[in-house]
Amino acid sequence: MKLVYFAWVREKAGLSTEDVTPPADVTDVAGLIDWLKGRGEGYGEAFADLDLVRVAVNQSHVDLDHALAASDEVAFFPPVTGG
Amino acid sequence: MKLVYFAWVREKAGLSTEDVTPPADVTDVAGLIDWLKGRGEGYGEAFADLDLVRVAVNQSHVDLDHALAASDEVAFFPPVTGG
Amino acid sequence: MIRVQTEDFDLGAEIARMTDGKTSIGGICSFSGLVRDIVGEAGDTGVAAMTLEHYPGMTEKALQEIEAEARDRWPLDDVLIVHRYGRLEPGDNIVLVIAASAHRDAAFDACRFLIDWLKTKAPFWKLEETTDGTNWVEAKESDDTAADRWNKD
Amino acid sequence: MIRVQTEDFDLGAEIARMTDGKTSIGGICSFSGLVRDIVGEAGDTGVAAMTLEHYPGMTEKALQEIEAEARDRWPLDDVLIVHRYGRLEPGDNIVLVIAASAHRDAAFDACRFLIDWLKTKAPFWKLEETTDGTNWVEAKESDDTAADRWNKD
Repeated sequence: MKLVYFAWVREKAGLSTEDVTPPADVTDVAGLIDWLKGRGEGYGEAFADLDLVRVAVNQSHVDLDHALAASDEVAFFPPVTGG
Repeated sequence: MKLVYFAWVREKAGLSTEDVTPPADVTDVAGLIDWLKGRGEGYGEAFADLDLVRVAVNQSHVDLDHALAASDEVAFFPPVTGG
Repeated sequence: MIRVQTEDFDLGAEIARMTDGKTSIGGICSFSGLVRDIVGEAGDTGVAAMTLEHYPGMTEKALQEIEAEARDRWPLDDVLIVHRYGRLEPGDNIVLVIAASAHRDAAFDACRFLIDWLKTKAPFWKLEETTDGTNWVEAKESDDTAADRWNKD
Repeated sequence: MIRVQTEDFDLGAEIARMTDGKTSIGGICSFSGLVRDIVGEAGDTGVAAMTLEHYPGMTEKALQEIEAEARDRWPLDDVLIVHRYGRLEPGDNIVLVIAASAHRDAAFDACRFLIDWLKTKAPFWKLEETTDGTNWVEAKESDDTAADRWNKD
């Protein structure tokens, strides 16, 4: 599973992209975030307030209960501010 | 009093501008139109349906009951269609 | 600023002039109106050209009043209205309105207000040339409705 | 058409390209967003520059979806969305949206829809440089409200 991070979520997580293989009990976005938070302090800070984090799977916006597959590209970022 | 005509009002009246001295009992726009209609067939056609004629006095839109002075510039034209 | 002219206008150049050296503008909304060839629409015979007549003097006055009203209603950095007159062919520019503001909503609302009011208040008349001859374009009720939205109670 | 690029854009040239040889367009509405120096506003310290980060791949997908939705909702002759990324300074262009239609209302509504949806759906993030350092611009509730206006029931 490919993870990508943008803006301050990237800065707090401390990296912009990584390939991970979460355990089998990680089945949705919320589960993935829980698992990531256990991997280090940076993730804890990035995901401290989930109201401020947006998620895209395979480049489409999704909610926290979105189911995941091993081949997914999952992106975490703050609410967008373009335009 | 200077009168100016535009678009099909001009074509029906048969002239684009004229200087007139209406009789003293012509005190407002409606009175001026009545007097003009008595002056010739073209005016009769131009002013046949007053719902289709707009009036400006000294280059501002006015209603038919607008009072007139001898030095006024009075314009007659159809509803505008610019833009 | 307002201009009434026979010459074409250059939207890019107008906006470049408007923004040159300025850092207070956050959004610019523009609207250009063009001569449309309506051939093929039900009941239409195609427009070969149109001639715009206007009322010199009153036109400038009316456009200046519309600009002043927009500046009064919205916080605008700049306003431009350019209206052409004379003979124009399909695809030619007729009118350009631009509103620049710190804020996007003000730019959009002011731009739409400018064109809506212009369409019912500025003394221009369109004479269409079709294959059947010439005819004066009739005013549209939808233009009155659009302008009325901006009337204050 | 959509484009994501570091280079500046030329609004006049884009509209000229859009209208070239066409006689079906009656109105073109454009909106450009610029980097605004907010120095002098209460609590602000002035923006020296900003850097736009985006999500390559998803950005193009999101902008294409927004264009498709606009074409679905309004009868449009053409649509253009251009968004820049990288480092920009006050007065620089950020974004351009254009909608061309036979009808003025469609051009205006579609143009505003394009920018409103882009602001809440396209993956761009602004990092501001001020005299106090850098900070990520926070999303505005007013942008959500503006985008929500276009949601269908």
